[in-house]
Amino acid sequence: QISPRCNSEKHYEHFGRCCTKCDPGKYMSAKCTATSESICLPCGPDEYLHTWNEEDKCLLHKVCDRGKGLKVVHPGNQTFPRQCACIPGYHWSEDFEICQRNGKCDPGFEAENPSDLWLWINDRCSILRRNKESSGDNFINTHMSTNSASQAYEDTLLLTKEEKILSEDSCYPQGHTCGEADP
Amino acid sequence: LTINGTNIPTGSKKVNLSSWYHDRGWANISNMTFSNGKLRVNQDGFYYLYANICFRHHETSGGLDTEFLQLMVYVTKTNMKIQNSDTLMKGGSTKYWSKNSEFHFYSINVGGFFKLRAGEEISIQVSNPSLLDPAQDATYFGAFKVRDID
Amino acid sequence: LTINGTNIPTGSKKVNLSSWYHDRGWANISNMTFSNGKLRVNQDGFYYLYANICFRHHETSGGLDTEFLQLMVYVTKTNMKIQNSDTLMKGGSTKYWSKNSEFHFYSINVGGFFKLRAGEEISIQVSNPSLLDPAQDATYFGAFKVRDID
Amino acid sequence: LTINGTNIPTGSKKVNLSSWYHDRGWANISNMTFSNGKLRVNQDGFYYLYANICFRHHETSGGLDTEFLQLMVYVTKTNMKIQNSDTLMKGGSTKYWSKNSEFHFYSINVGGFFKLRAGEEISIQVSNPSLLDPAQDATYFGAFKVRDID
Repeated sequence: QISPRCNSEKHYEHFGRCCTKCDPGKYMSAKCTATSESICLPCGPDEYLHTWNEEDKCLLHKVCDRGKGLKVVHPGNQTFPRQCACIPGYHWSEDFEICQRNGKCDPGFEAENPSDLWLWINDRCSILRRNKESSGDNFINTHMSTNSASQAYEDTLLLTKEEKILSEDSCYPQGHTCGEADP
Repeated sequence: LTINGTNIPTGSKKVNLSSWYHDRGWANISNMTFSNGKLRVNQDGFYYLYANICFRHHETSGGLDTEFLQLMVYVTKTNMKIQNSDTLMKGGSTKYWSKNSEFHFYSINVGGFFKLRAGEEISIQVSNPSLLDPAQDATYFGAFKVRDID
Repeated sequence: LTINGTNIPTGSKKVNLSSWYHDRGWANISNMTFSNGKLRVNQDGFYYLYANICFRHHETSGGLDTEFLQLMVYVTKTNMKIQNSDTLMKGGSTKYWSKNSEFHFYSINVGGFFKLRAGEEISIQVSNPSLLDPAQDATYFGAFKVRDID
Repeated sequence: LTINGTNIPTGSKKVNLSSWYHDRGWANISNMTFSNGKLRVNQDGFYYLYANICFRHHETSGGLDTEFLQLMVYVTKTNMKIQNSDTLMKGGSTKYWSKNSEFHFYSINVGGFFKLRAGEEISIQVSNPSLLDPAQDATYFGAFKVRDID
């Protein structure tokens, strides 16, 4: 049981002492001793640590592999992991860790309510009732009737299991993609 | 650890395989703990991790959803201290499993040498779990400690 | 142990591969015995077993019996005391090797960590032995002891 | 060692892969030296060598030169004293990657137990380097010493 003063988010107990962890962006090259504090060194190029830690090594930024249809959305830095996204026309498939081509909606879907926004999850085009949960297994959407792509993006929150933002590869009449997938 | 054939998830989505035998047949475990479907490291050290996953489909199991499949395994490490999960190893293949063939089979093997810390957990994810071969000589994974961390 | 390329069975049926070099080229053996085509365990312990098997076909070897193949390896443990043989590991794939292609190649790798007792024997079976790649860097198997049994 | 994704050769010819991380992410090294793209043995001993190589192609990368590919990995040992290089292990497969498919993926795993001498060097060659998956969980190789030479 760590004593109250040695709060576990920024401190750790070592040899009975309450020592300071390394702050985000640094790794612990040496733990504290009876007479010295922890030694923290900055993460190297292409590495990061996003939290206070006792790690002896930083994490490596993932590769936004163009060979899987990915591009860099946020390069990441010593405290924040790199973010990738699929290039337009593709959406991230968590199952196979690749960018899958957005399927085409059948013409019938597009003509029926051209002004509405059809949200299309993975490879199924589905019409969503107003504020109804979508047919996807764990995605929650609200159905907006709107004409402007950017407004739809801001107002619609797409949650996946890992709290990532999933692109709205919507079936606009012009087939324009308004959001970015974040694998 | 060998797959518990009686408790394999269905579907083709990527799933976490959490139902393994750790004490039956070829499965054995020591100095590590198996709980909540994950293999937990008890001692810091350098470990060799490996996994062998077999997928199969017999025509008597009904048609496949698609003939174009991607059969994959991911071996993941979870570090609770920094709330981080990352894939250590992945393997697999895209496959064209023709509907005209009676039987299809494909095995993946991955292995690698990793520094692991006490408290870290190893887990297995696969795509297309319903195609998994449930035999103990087909679908299994494990780890053994090679030496301490200097 | 590496395959003895001069003594590979023919045909496509599953056969026992018993002809291996244990002292030539990359092959080496210690604390285990190779006899009657099987690798015998001399000391109880936890061993890491592995096998790498390569299959190939060149058009100059004449046509294949069929374009639909199942290329497999089985690593088997025989326990003479209880007169029992069981497969420890298996791997492979169904394959469509088109007659129009000049050359086909496919390799399988399996590996796993097993508790073995003195006297038990490890052997290798494959399907389609006539397609085996006889090179020492292609078709080989082995085992090394990781630690004693507690 | 894990592939340095920023420095992968192009083309489809067999090439030597010399750009690896040895200290970042999952990569680690001790008692061996990484220099000139090769892993040098510092201590005589029996080592377990392994390599995992993933190939992938996405339609957005443009068309493949051919739909008929041979995706291979070769693990080679170089003995400077006798100016000799030999393949210890090879693996891979001929593949038909149809132009109609959006995405293709294939992984190879090889592993084996070898006697290595101080000064000898291990290197990796692959075919079709431009198809290599640059992720650290996809393309990596390594070695660990199991025991001394008696």
